[in-house]
Amino acid sequence: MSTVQAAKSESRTHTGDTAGRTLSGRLRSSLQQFLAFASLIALVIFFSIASGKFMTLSNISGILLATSVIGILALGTTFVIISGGIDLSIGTGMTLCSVMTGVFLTYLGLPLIVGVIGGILTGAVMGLVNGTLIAALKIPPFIATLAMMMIAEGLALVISGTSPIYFGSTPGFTNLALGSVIPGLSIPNAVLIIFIAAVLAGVTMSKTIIGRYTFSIGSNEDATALSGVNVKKWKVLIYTFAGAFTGLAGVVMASRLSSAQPGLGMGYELEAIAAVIIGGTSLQGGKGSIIGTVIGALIMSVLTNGLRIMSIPQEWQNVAVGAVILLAVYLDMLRRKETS
Amino acid sequence: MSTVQAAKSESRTHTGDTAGRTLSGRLRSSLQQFLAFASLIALVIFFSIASGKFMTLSNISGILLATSVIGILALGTTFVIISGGIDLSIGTGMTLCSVMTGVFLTYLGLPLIVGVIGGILTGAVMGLVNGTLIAALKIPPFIATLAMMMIAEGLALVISGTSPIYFGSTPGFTNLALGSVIPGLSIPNAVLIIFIAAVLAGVTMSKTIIGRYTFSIGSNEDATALSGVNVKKWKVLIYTFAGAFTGLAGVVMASRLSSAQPGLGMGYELEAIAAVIIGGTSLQGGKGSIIGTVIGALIMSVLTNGLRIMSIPQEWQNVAVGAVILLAVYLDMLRRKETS
Amino acid sequence: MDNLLLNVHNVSKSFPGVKALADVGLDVRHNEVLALVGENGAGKSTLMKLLSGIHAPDSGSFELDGRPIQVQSPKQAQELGISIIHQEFNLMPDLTVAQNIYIGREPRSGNFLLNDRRLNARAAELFARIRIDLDPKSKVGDLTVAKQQMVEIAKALSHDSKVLIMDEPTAALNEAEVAALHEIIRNFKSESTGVIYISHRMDEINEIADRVTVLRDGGYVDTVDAGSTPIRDVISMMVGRRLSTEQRPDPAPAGTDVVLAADGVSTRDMLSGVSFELRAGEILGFAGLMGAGRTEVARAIVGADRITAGSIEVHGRQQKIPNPAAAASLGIGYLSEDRKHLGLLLDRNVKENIALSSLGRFSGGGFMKGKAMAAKAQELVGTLRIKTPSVNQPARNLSGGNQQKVVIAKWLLKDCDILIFDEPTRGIDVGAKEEIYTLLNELASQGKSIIMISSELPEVLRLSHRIVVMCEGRVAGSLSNDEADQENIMEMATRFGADDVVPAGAEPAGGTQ
Amino acid sequence: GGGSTGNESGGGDGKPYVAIVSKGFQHQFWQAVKDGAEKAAKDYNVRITFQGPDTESNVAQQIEMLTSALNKNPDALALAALDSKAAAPLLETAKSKDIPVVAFDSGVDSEIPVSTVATDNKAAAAEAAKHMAKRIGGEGQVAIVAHDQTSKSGKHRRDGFVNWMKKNAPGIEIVDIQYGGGDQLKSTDLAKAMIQANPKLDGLYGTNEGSAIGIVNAVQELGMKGDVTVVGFDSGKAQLKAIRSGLMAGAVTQNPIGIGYKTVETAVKAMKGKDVKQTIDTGYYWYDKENMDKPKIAENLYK
Ligand SMILES: Nc1ncnc2c1ncn2[C@@H]1O[C@H](COP(=O)(O)OP(=O)(O)OP(=O)(O)O)[C@@H](O)[C@H]1O
Ligand SMILES: Nc1ncnc2c1ncn2[C@@H]1O[C@H](COP(=O)(O)OP(=O)(O)OP(=O)(O)O)[C@@H](O)[C@H]1O
Ligand SMILES: [Mg+2]
Ligand SMILES: [Mg+2]
Repeated sequence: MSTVQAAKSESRTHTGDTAGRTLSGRLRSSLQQFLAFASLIALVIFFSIASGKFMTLSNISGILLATSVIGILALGTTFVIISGGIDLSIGTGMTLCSVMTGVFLTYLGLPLIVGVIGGILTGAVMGLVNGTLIAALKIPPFIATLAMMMIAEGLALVISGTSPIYFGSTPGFTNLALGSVIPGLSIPNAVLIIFIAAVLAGVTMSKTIIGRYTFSIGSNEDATALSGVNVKKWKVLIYTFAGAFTGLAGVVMASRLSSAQPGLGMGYELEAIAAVIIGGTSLQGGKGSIIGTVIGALIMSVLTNGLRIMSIPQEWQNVAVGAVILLAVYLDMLRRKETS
Repeated sequence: MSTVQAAKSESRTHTGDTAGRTLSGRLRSSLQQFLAFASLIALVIFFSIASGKFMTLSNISGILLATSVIGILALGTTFVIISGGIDLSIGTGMTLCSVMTGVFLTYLGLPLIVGVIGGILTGAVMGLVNGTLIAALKIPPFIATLAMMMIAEGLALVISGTSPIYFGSTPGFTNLALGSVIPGLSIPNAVLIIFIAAVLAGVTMSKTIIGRYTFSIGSNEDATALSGVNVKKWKVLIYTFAGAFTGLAGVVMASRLSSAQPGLGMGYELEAIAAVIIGGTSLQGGKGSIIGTVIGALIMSVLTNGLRIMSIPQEWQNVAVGAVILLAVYLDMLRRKETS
Repeated sequence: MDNLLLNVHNVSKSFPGVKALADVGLDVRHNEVLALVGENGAGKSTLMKLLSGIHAPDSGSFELDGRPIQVQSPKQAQELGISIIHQEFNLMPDLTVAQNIYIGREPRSGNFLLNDRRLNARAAELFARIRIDLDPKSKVGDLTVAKQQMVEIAKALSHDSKVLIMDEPTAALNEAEVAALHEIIRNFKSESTGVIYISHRMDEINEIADRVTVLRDGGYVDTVDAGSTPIRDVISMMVGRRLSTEQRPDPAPAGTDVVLAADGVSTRDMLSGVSFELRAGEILGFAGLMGAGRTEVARAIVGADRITAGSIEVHGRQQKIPNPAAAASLGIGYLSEDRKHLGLLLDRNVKENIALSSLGRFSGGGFMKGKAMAAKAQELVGTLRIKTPSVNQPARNLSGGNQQKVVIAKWLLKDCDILIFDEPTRGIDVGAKEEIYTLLNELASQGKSIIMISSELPEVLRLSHRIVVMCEGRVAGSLSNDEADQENIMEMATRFGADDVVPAGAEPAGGTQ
Repeated sequence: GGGSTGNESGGGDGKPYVAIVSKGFQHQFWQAVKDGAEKAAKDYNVRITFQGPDTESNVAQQIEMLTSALNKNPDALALAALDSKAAAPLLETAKSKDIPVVAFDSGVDSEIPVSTVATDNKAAAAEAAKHMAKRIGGEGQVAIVAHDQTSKSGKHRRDGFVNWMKKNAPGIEIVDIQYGGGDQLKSTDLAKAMIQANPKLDGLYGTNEGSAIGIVNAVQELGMKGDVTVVGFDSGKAQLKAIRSGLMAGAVTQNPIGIGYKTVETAVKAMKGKDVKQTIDTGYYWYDKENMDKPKIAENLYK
């Protein structure tokens, strides 16, 4: 098949927003979700067969827990990417948010809730800055957020004095991620949190005005502006909204490690972005879905966990992950050509 | 000035390729080069005043040496980015090329020149694979090269058995980067190599058919294809060509460290891409220049070196680098609005 | 005059290297359609961009209902009651039709929640009111150029505005759709509203316009009464000379040997069993309603779309054509109907756009022969009279029609034996059209074969030796030039009772006389 | 705190200047080394800068740091080489500039350094192995969460442990070795997966603070306190707490503060031309609930 057509069909298909679509469109896209989900299932089945240790309740909840941080980051970034942007600052930014949470709770001894909200707001503020740099000062998203990545990394070290901040003074904090509000069922709260976050993100994406403009700006920024939409304002909003997720990820991370670790974060952004793209969101903007991102994140963590359970040597794990990602995305492509 | 116009003018300006331009255009763009160059000069002047140790011959040649690896990587990536793609595999890919050079020279004891060419070809082959995944299998560049990044990282570890490979058996190899063919002047060869590489890249970009197609494809792939251009073929060529630079970078790196270090490379891709974008190349594709990339790479390494020479505490260095990048790019933006 | 709706006083605007408008003025009365005509690059779109707040004028002033206004932004233009259909689409391909039309004005429940049911209902009402056949829920990116144009029109009409500006709304439409659009406009204009209507299709002028304002080279020429002024006078005002527009030329007789033969060609989306033959030195016209599948036929032949059944013979030999590159190497070139997305490199300069298909010819040992390339481009800019400060001007900065000429130049340079032109004269002024017609005839007489897809029946009738009429992705029939006329073509084009045909009562418009 | 050593004036003030290029920066271990160095700097009234690459495998970054350090013409240079062969050309430069070089943390196989202030990672890891073997009674399954696959200290802390077991505890099987980059979160998920994969696991060994804490988190999250013996490396608040609470059996600590202090001390001596000991072993100590409060031990532990 020809370059053009492929390029077209690729660029045409897979609008993840569940808002009004043609019947065929709706069928197609739900089919895609289903099939993307299928390749996740395939992985799960494979690992279950490969190792009896994989399909245990505690390992599954382990996988979900491992998905939480990257997953929450990916949720926010989905908005940024669909709007045609990118955010490289989420990795170290998340760390800065953990550190600030530590500052609020341990240094300033503020109440738990304040610390949590403070951490989330820190993320939102970073998003606000990113958005302003990009929308108002017209700095390309890649470079603006790359700079923010470095700044956040530095600030996290400076503020924490390059040593971890512990939450001894707020014992409740650790339960935030690791406790379990549902009695009986041993699902850690972090899993609940990402689930709620995903629902929130999904609804925002498909049912609210901010989601609509996310798609519109990503699809054709100039045309959106010509239609009288205040693109500048909405872009800033989108980055701020996404930033709040970075903040949440930072809080969950800190709670899980019951400490803010200033040294972490670098590299998490690529994992999160990978999850988003494996989930079928296009870096060209205008196309994507939250459910896709969730599936993408799960594929990533199932893969890592499974390979570890099989105790594949580390160096081969990278090779395997790379290969599987290629395969998954390639099948996805084939499928879209079919369904388109 | 309305959003639209702003958006437009941003997306319009700064066609860096030196091929034919209107007089005003030529003036403008050379002005841009000049001014981008100016902000580099500004940095140099600042650091010279800030620290007497900066403007010494040995430090300058140190800076140029430090630019060599990232710079060579950035040169290749410029082609990929102008063609509308991206290559995240250059960092670990470079490492894989160092390791292969080690295999050729140390394990197989082949002659120097063979090892060098072997290393470069390794890069070209990786590029060929990337190009095929992207052009033929239609896998998005970001995800294809992300996967290759992991695969290359793994393979480098596997092939080297996770330990460095030394070049004891080929003593000449180290001189490749650190020796100095120009007697008297103590400029290390690595600097000569990147200079030659830059000229080669610049000529290819502006004077050859591959450069022409690089811009066309990046500017509008569908239209290029419908014009009867075999886009698939040319994309593969572009990635392969770029891959050769990754190979060269790997060889220089190995020679510089007189060893192939399987553990490094991750993160270099971001630095290289940053250099490219600071140099005024747009991630949207279709716009950019080699000279810009060279300047971008120099800005990066002058910055890092200068801050170290000034003994700025390490945690503050990141903050400073980020801030300066923002400033530089912002001024660049302003200027383009002026000149456009 | 007291009953002026919109008044423009000596407006000037220049761009780097170009004076687009110099002291231009015009006025629109209530309840009138003012046609704005002029050659490609005369300054029409620029003037409209000033009115809609995209560019700011260097000098001059506007009055709306006698009150002086300043238009800083598109949003403000809307608020003032000025809505515009731009010459180039401004749509979000990934959004649905309804989402596109009401972007920025979405019906909400509460502050943030969207109410897409109301949105689609509102769109449906709109379509019913203005009698446009569109599905509010279909994704704009999947629509044909023609349907996308309809979306733009619906969008402009959805703001109930005072002044409605239409910059070549019919360029992508065929006769029936044009008639429908005129109906819409007549319903729109009222005691409180007026329309500025830009078109290169002269037949429309006396169809729809009350008065005509003529621009030439960024300057104001005159405003005349549409009814009482013969078209040819308007034209000569536009081009500054008289044009002899003969009704039907007698093109050199086509050869007999078949150079291209399609046999039962089908595609998954659209075509079923399309067969036809193209002879050496022949101009084969393709007529049909929007969405009939003419573009698809072209795309299928050059390998841009996959063929699911049937075969293609080139010069008597069966060929597999996987992609346009292969087609090009067989000497088949395709000029797309969608110049912005599938024709031009907007950010690259005129020279590179013209040379794009022929780069091989301008390179030796991989190196470009820049001078030769520039020279050839310069030559074609001359022949086609492309209005541009230089061959180094980015294509984006050219006027719509001149952009179209650049795409044509690209294929003239490539020098194919078989040329498929999809809407080649879209957006091109009358004078230039005549030149392109002559050009096509020359090519044919040189023995080249041309497939000419056009939504302008008069054009098809004028140029084609034979005419293939398509309907619903099938060939409804083919007519020789002398047996063909608008009526029997329209009859064939609707043969299979196409459901997306625009309401009857829209009688096809007359040809150029 | 952070930037205290950064001397913004970038030279000039009369104090002699010692440039320290370490193997790392962000890890607590290296921060402790830095603290020791700063203390010595105060005591001997010299100015120091302390820099280290982001990861212990980023040899190239360390070479850049070394290069710019040399270009500052320090009165002495202290280097914890990630790869001494890679650093060799620069050591030559130092020699030609008569800048005395002190090697620290791990040796530099080269004639140039006037002295080496180091501890033997392999032996320290063996010590950890010894105690692990004792705790699990000489037989069973053990797994390792290591912090780095390519760096020398990463390898030595792994191999020292493995080799001791091979030699002295045939009953103990090392079932899995994986690498978490010292990233606590990654190490946690890593350790959990290992425990899932090897339910009969008796012991887990972490090769640095991050790895050890990762294991501790894993054990906690899986509610397996007491089911597995956890042995760690280095110290740090969290690790000390885990040992007190019995989550960890104990850990091996080197003497980072001592390393930092002795390094600067030796450098000062060297720059003043006094003769210095060829090698200064700063040693390592096993510590656990019982002995961790003894001053001899406590002084080696950082928080
Ligand atoms: N953004 C721009 N930059 C530079 N020149 C421009 C720009 N926009 C328009 N021009 C120039 O201004 C002149 C008028 O352009 P305009 O689009 O108004 O012509 P037009 O009357 O609409 O022609 P057409 O009938 O082909 O659409 C042309 O010469 C064009 O090249
Ligand atoms: N560029 C394109 N790529 C893919 N499919 C297309 C394209 N253009 C049109 N189509 C599809 O082909 C069908 C027929 O549209 P097409 O444009 O071929 O009809 P047409 O006869 O050329 O009418 P017109 O060109 O006047 O719109 C449409 O339903 C549309 O979905
Ligand atoms: Mg126009
Ligand atoms: Mg068509």
